[in-house]
Amino acid sequence: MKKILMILTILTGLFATGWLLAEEPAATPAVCGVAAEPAPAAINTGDTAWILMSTALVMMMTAPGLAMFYGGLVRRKNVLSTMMQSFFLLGLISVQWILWGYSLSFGPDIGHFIGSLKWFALSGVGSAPNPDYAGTIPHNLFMIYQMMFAVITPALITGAFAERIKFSTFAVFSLLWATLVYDPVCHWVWGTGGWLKTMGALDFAGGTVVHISSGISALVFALMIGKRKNYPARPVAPHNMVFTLLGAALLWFGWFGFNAGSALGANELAVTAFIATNTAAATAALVWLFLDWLVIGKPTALGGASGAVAGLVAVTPAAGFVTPMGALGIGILVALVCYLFVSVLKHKFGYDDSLDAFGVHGVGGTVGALATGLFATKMVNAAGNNGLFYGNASLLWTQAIGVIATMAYAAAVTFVLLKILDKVMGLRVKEEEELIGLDITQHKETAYTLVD
Amino acid sequence: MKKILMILTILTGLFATGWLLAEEPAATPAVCGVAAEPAPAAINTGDTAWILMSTALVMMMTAPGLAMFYGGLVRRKNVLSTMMQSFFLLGLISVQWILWGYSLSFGPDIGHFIGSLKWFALSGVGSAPNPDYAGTIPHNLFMIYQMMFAVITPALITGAFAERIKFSTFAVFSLLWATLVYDPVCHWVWGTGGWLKTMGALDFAGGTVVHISSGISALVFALMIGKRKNYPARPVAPHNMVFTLLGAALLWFGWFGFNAGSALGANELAVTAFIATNTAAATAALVWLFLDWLVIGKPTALGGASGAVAGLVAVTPAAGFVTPMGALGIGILVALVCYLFVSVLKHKFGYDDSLDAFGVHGVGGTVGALATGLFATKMVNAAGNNGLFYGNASLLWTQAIGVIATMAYAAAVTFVLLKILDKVMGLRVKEEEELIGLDITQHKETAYTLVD
Amino acid sequence: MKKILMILTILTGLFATGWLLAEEPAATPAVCGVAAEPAPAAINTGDTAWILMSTALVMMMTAPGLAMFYGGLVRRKNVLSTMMQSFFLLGLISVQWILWGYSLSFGPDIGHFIGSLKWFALSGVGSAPNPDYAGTIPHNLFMIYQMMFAVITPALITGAFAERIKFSTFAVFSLLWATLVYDPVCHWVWGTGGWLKTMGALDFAGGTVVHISSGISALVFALMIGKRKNYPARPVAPHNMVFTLLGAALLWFGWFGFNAGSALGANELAVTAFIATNTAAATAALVWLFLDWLVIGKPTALGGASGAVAGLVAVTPAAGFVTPMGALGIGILVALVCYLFVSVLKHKFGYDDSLDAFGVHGVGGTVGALATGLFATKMVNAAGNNGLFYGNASLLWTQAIGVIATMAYAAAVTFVLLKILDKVMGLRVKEEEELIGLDITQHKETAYTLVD
Amino acid sequence: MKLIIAIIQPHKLDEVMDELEKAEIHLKTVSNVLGCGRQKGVTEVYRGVKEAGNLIKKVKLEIAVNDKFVETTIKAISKAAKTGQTGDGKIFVLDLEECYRIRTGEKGSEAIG
Amino acid sequence: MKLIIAIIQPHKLDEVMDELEKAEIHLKTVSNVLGCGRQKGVTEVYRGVKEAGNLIKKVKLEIAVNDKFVETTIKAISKAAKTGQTGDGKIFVLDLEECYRIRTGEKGSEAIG
Amino acid sequence: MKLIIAIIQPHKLDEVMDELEKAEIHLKTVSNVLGCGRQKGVTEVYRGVKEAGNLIKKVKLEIAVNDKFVETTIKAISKAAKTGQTGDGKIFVLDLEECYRIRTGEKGSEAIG
Ligand SMILES: Nc1ncnc2c1ncn2[C@@H]1O[C@H](COP(=O)(O)OP(=O)(O)O)[C@@H](O)[C@H]1O
Ligand SMILES: Nc1ncnc2c1ncn2[C@@H]1O[C@H](COP(=O)(O)OP(=O)(O)O)[C@@H](O)[C@H]1O
Ligand SMILES: Nc1ncnc2c1ncn2[C@@H]1O[C@H](COP(=O)(O)OP(=O)(O)O)[C@@H](O)[C@H]1O
Repeated sequence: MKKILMILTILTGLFATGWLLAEEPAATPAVCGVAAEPAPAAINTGDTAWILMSTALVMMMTAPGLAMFYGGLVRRKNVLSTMMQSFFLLGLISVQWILWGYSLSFGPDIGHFIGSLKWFALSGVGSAPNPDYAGTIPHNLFMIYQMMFAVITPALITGAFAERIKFSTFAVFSLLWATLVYDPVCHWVWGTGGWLKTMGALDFAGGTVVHISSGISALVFALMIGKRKNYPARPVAPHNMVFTLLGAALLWFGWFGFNAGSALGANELAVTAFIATNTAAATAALVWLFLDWLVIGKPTALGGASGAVAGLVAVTPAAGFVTPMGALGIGILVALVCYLFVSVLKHKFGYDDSLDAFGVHGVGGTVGALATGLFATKMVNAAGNNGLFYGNASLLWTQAIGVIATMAYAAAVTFVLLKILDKVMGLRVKEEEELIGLDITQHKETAYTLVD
Repeated sequence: MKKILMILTILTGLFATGWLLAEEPAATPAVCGVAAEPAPAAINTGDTAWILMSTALVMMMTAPGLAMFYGGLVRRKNVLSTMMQSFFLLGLISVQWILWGYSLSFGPDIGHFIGSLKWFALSGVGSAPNPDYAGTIPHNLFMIYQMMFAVITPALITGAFAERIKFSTFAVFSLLWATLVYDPVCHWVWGTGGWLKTMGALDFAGGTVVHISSGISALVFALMIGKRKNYPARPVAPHNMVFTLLGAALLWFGWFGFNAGSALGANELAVTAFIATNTAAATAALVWLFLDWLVIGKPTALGGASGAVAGLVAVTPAAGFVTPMGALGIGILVALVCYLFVSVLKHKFGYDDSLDAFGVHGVGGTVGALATGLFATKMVNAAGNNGLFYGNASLLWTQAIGVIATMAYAAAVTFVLLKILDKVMGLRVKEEEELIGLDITQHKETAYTLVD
Repeated sequence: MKKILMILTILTGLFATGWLLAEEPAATPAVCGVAAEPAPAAINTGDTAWILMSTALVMMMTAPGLAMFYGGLVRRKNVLSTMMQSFFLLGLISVQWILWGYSLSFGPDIGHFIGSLKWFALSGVGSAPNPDYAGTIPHNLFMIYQMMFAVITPALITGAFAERIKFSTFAVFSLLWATLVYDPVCHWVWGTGGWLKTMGALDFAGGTVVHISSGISALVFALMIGKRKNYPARPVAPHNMVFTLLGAALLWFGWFGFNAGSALGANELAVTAFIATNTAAATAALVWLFLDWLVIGKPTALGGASGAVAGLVAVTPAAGFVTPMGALGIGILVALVCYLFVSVLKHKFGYDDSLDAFGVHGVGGTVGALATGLFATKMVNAAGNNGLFYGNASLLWTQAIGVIATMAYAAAVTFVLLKILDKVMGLRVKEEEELIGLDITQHKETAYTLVD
Repeated sequence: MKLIIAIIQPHKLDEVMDELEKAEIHLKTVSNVLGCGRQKGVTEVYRGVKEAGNLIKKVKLEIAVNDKFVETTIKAISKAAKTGQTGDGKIFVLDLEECYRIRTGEKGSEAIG
Repeated sequence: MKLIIAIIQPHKLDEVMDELEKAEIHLKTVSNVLGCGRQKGVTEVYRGVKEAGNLIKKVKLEIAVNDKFVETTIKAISKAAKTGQTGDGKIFVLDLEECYRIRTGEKGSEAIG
Repeated sequence: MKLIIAIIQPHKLDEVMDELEKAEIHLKTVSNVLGCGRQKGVTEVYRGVKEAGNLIKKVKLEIAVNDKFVETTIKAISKAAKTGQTGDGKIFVLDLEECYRIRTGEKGSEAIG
C-alpha cells in the first residue's frame, strides 16, 4: 500500500511537471524555438550529423551493448534482472538528466563544485550553440549527447551487485547516485568553472567522470552488499558467452561515438580519437589473449572481450590527446594491469565484484587517466597538454589529483548512501530469492522457456 | 506445378525489367548522372550524411530490430517464421518501392489521393534535390529513406498473425497491402498534393502513415485469421526474452533515424525530434514499469520494453513539433492507454493480436496523433502549428480526421483483401502444421539444435 | 616454454615499438598535429561525418556481424572458436594495418605492385587530406576506413576452415596472408600506381580486393585442410539460426558503410551506391527464396540470408557505377550463380567449404566484378566507365584480367603459406579435439551452461 | 508402484496433460528428448543439404503411480497422444520399488500422489 | 543394485551434490526437467497474461548404487534438498539388473562405483 | 524386455548410432545430461577463475529391447563408445515390465521394435 501511494505520488508529480512545463515555453520563447530565434552562431551540419549519430551510438552502448555483455556473464536465472538494470537506467536517467541532471552538471557554476538549477527542465537550453561547450552544434544536442554518458555510468556499476540486488533499492540508489555523485564529478571535470577543469586535468571522453567514478563506487558496493551465496566456492560460468561477445562488439562499435564524438564535431580531432580508440582496444585485446596463453595455456574468448573493453576504458580519457602509438602503449599497459586485478588480485582480496565493474572500469579508468599524464602531447591537440614523455611532469600530477579526488568523493558518497539504504530498504534480496533467481522473484519472468 | 510456373513467370518478369531498364538511362540522362548534371540546388554534405545514416538506421529497425523483438516473443518452433517475415519484407518492399511504390506515394499527385506512375522504376528520380520534399539532399536519398518506412510498416502487422499464417498468403498480402494501403495513405499525408497534408494534418515521422495504418490492419487481420489454437487457455510465454530486449533496444536506437531523420537534415529540428524521441521512450518505459509494479506487484522486463516501444510510437507524429516536456507528457499518456489495451482490454475482447501489433502500434499511434493536436507548438517548429494546449483547438480536430480516415480506409481495404485471399489461398496453415510449428512446416528449418 | 618465449618476445617488441614511436612525433611534427598544421585543403565536415560513421559500420560488420552470422552456422561446441576468429582479427589486423599494412597497401608505389614502407607506423599519415585518395577528409580517416576492409577480408576466410582449425596456425596464417596477399592486391586495385588501377579495372568497394581474394583463398584452404570428420555423411545443422539471421541483418546494415562509404564523402555517389547496395541485396534475397521454393518446396530463412549476402557481395564492386536497375540485374544474376555453387556444385565436387566462404564470397565477388563490366555506365559515374551493355566490351575484359590475376596470386600465395604452415605448425587440431569441439579444447570455454 | 515413461510428440503435450488431469493424475515430470524411430522427420534443408532428420524432437513424461492407476494413466496418455501416424511414441512401464517425498519424508504409496 | 532417481529444486543442486560427496557417493548423472506437482510456481506475467506456471524447473539426478548405499544416498539427498515447502521433490528407487563400465568392460557392482 | 540406459561421451554419439544401426537396433531415445564421475573435465577458465568442470556434458540413450537383443545392444554401445579413457560412461539395464506403441495400441514385445 505504502509503495502504491509512493508510486502514485511520483506519477502525479511527473504528470504535473509535464503539464506545467508544457505551458512554460512562453516564458522562454527564444530558447526552444527553432524558427523564432535568429541563430547567432551558425550551426555546422557536418558536426551536427556526427554528434547526432554519436549520441545514438552511446545510447546503444547501454542497451543493448552493456545489457548483452553483462547479461551473458550471469546465470540463466538472473539474465533478465541484469539486462533490465541497464534498460531501466536508460529510462530513469534520461528523465533525471532533462529535469535536473544536466543543469547540475553543466549549468552555471556554483563554487567550482556543481552547476546551479537554473537550467532545470532544460529552461534556457535551446538550439543556439553554447560556445562554452560546443560552438558549432545546437546546445541541446550537446545536452542529449552528454545524457547518454550519464546513463551508462550508473549502468556500469550494476556489474558489481549482479545476481543479488533488490530491484527497488537499485532504482533508488541509481537516482541518488546520479544526482549526488555523477552530476558533481561531471561538473568538476567538464563543467565551465569546475575545479578540475580549471586546474587543467585532462579527461577527453570520461575516464574520470565515467569509469573511475563508477568503478570505485562498484567496489564499495561489492564490499557492502557482500558476496553472492556460495561465492567463490562455486564459480559462476557465464551462461551465454555468445551474448557477452555480442555485447563486447557492440560496446566497441558504440565507443566510437563515445570517444570520437567527444570531439564534438566531425573534425581532425574526432579522427584522432577514433584511431586512438580502435588502436587501444585492439592492442589490449591482443595482449590479454597473450597473457591468457601464457597463464592458462589457451587464449579465451572472454579474455579477448575483456581486454578490448579494458583498452577502450583506458583510452577514453586520452583519446584526443595521444598519437596512435601512444594509444598502443596505453593498450598494452591497461591489459597488463587489469589482467592482474581481474584474474589475480580480486581473488586474493576475496571481494565479489561479480562482473568486474571495478576491475575493468575502475582500474582501467585509473590507468587511462594516469597514462594521459604520460602520453599526451600538444602535437596531437594544441588545446591539450604535454605529458611526462613529452617533458612535462606536472600533468601527471594534475591527473593524479583528479583520480584521487574522484575516488575519494565517489567512494564516500556511495558508502553513506548504501549505509542509509541498507537501513531503510535493505540491499539484498532474501537468500532463498537469490537461490531461485532474480528474474522470477524480482520480475515474475523467466528468460527462456524449456519446452516449445 | 502451378506454383512453379507462377514463380518462373515472376522471375522472368524481374529479369526482363532489369534488362529493359538497364537500357533505359539513355532516356533520362540528366537524372541518374552525378557528373553529367550541373546540380542546380547545392547538396549539403552534413544533411546528406545524417540522412544516409538515418536510412541505414531505419533499415536496421526492421531487421534485426523488429525481427528480434517479435522473434523472442513467440514459441521456439515459430521463431524463424516470425523473423523471416521481417527479413522477407525488407527484400520485397525494397523492390516494390523502387519499381512503383515510391511513384505511387510521392509521385505527381492524382486527385489528392495517390501519386501517378510517372516515376515508375525511379525514372526521373535522380540526384538533384526535389525541393518539394527536401531541398538539401539528393532526391534519390529522400526516396530510399522513405523506402525504409514502407518496409517496416507491413512488418509491424506481422505481430498480429504470428504463429499461424501461411507464408505464401503473407507474401501476397504484404505486396498488395503495401501498394493499396501504404502507398495511398503515405501520399495523403506526405505527398505533395495529398489531401491530409493540404488540410494541415501533422505527422512528423509517421504516426498515421506507419503506426495507425499498420495497427488497425493488424486488428482486422487478427480478427479474421482467428485465434491461435489453445489461445487463450494456454498462454504463450516468450521463448527468449533476451532476444526481445535486444530487439527493443535496437528499435530505440534505430528510432533516432526514424524520427530525427525525418527532419531531413542535420539541423535544429533533428535535434528537437531526437530529444523528444528519447524523452517519450524513457518516460513511457518508466510509467509502464510503475503500472506493472502497481498491478502485478513487480516491474517486468517485457513491461519496460513494451513501454519504451509505445512511447516511441506515440512520439513519432509529434517529435518535430513538441517541447521535451510535451514529449514527457506524451510518454505518460501513451503508457497509460496502451497498458490498458494490452493488459486488460485485449483480454476482455478476446481477440488474439498475438504480439500486440494493434495494442502498441494502432493504439499508440492514435494517442500520438491526437496528442500532437494537444502538445504541438509553433515555438518549436514554425512550420508546424499550435495544438490545444497552445490555444488552437482546430488542430486536434484535423488530427482526428486524419486518424479516422486512415483507420477506415486501411481497415476496409485490409478486410476486402483478406476476404479474397481467404478464398483464393487460405490464410492459416493446417491445424497440425500450427501445432508442429511454422519453422519446420513452412520453411523446413528449425532454429536450434538440441545436441551438438 | 618455446611458446612462452615467443610470446614474450612479441610482447617486448610491441612494447618497444610503442615506446619508441611515442618519442617519434618530434620527427614528424607536421603530420600528427591538428592545430600545428595549417590545413592546406579544407576538410568537409559532412564528408568526414559520413566516413567516420562508415568506418564504425564496417568495423561492426566483422564483429558482431560476421561473428554472429558464422557463429550461428556451426555446432554448439564450436561457436566461440568461430566468433573469436572474427573478434581476434579485429585486434590483430588493426595493429598490423597501423604498423605496416596501410603503408604496403597505399604507400608510395613500388613497381606498380606494392606500397613502400615509408608510411610505417603511420609516419607521414596525418590529418591533411591526401588528394590521391580522398580530398575532403583527413588522410588518417581514409587510413582507418580502409583498415576495416583489411580486417574483414581474412575474417571471411574463416568460414572455410571452421570447426577444425588450430587457433595458433590460424593466427599466424592470418597475419601472413594479410601482409602477403591482402596488402599487395589492395595496392594493385586501389593504391596510386597499382597496376590494375592504372589499367582501368573498376572495383568500387572491394569485390576483387575483399571478396575474390578471400573467397579463392578460402577454397584453397578448404581443400588443403580437408573435410570435417564425418562430412558430408553427417550434415551439420546450424546450431542457432537466430544468430545467423541477426548476423546477416547486421551485415546488410553495415554494408551501407562499406559501399556507400566508399564514395569517401556524403555526396551523390554515396547515395547511388547506397541504393544499388540495398537493391541488389533485396533482389538476390528474393530470387534465392524463389529458387528454394522451386527446388526444395519451401523458402528457407537461411536461403533468404544467403541470398542477401550474395547480393551484397556482388554489388560491392559495382555499387558506384550502376543504375538501380543494373543493381537489380546483378542481384538476380548472383543469386542464380551462387545458388548453383552453394547448393549443387559444392556437393558435386565434395570439398568442405564449411560456411561457404568461397561459394558466396569467391563466386559472388567474381559475378560482381564481371557484372561491373556489363552494367557500369558513365551516366551514373563519369569517373567510371561504360560496360558491355553500354557499348564498351573492353571493360569486361579488363575486369576479367583483374579477377584472374587476383585469383591466381591469392591462390598461389595461400597454397605456399599453407604448405609451410602445415609442416611447421600443422593446420588441424587432433581428431579427438575436433570431436570434442574447439571451444573447450582451444579456448577452455563453453558457450552455454546447461543448468543455471 | 510403477514408473511410467512415455515418449510423445511435443505438440501433443498440452492435450496429454489435460487428459491426465481429467484422469486425476496430477504429478509428473517432463523433459525434452530426441527420438530415433520409424518416423521420418520432416526433412530440414540448409543451403541444399538435407538433414536426414533422424533425431526428432519428442517429449518424455515420467509418472510414478500406484498400481491401480497404471491402466488409467496409460489410457489417458494413449488417447491424447494418438494421431495414428508413425512417431506417436511409446509407453514403458517399470516396476518402482520405493518412493519418497522429500518434503515430508513419507514413503511408499502415500508418497507417490 | 538400485537406480535412484531424484527430482529436486534446481537451486538445491549444489547442496545436494555436496552432501552426496560427503556420503562418498561420487558418481551421478544430472539433467534438467520440468515438474508438474502440487507446487504452484511463482506465477510469471507477460503483458498482463499470467502463466499458470504449471511446469516448474526441476533438476533430476540419476544415481546407480550398490544395495548397501541406497539408504545413505536417500538420506543425503533428503537432507540437503529439503526446505519443507511443496515442490521439494521426490526420490524413486528402481531395481537395477545390470551395470557396465564402458571403459573397462567391468560389470555388476564393481562397475557401479 | 529390458530398458537399457547408456551414458556416453557426446562426441561418440554418431558412432554409437551407426553401430546400433548395424546391430539392427533402430529405435532409441536420446537426451542431454551432465555427468559427474571420475573424469576430470577439461577445466574451463573464465577471467582466471577455474571451473572445476565437475559436471561434464554427456549424452544419454534409452533403448527398450526384447531380451534376446540385450547383449547385442550392449556390445554395440560398448564397442563404439569406448575410448579407454575415464569418462567413457556406463550402461544400466533395467527390467521393463510392459511396453505400448501409442499409434497402434500394440503391447509387449511386439510393441518394442
Ligand atoms: N524401443 C525403443 N526404445 C526407446 N525409445 C523408443 C523405442 N521405440 C520408440 N521409441 C521412442 O518413441 C518414438 C516414436 O517411435 P516411432 O517408431 O517413430 O513411431 P511409432 O511408435 O509410432 O512406430 C521414437 O522417436 C523414440 O523416441
Ligand atoms: N508421481 C510423480 N511422478 C513423477 N514425478 C513426480 C511425482 N510426484 C512428484 N513428482 C516430481 O516432484 C516435483 C515436486 O512435487 P510437488 O508435488 O510439487 O511437491 P511435494 O513433493 O513437496 O509435494 C514435481 O514437480 C514433479 O517433478
Ligand atoms: N553410479 C552412477 N550413477 C549414475 N551415473 C553414473 C554412475 N557412474 C557413472 N555415471 C555416469 O557415467 C559418466 C562417466 O563416468 P566416469 O566415472 O567419469 O568414467 P568411467 O566410467 O570411465 O570411470 C559419468 O559422468 C556419469 O554421467
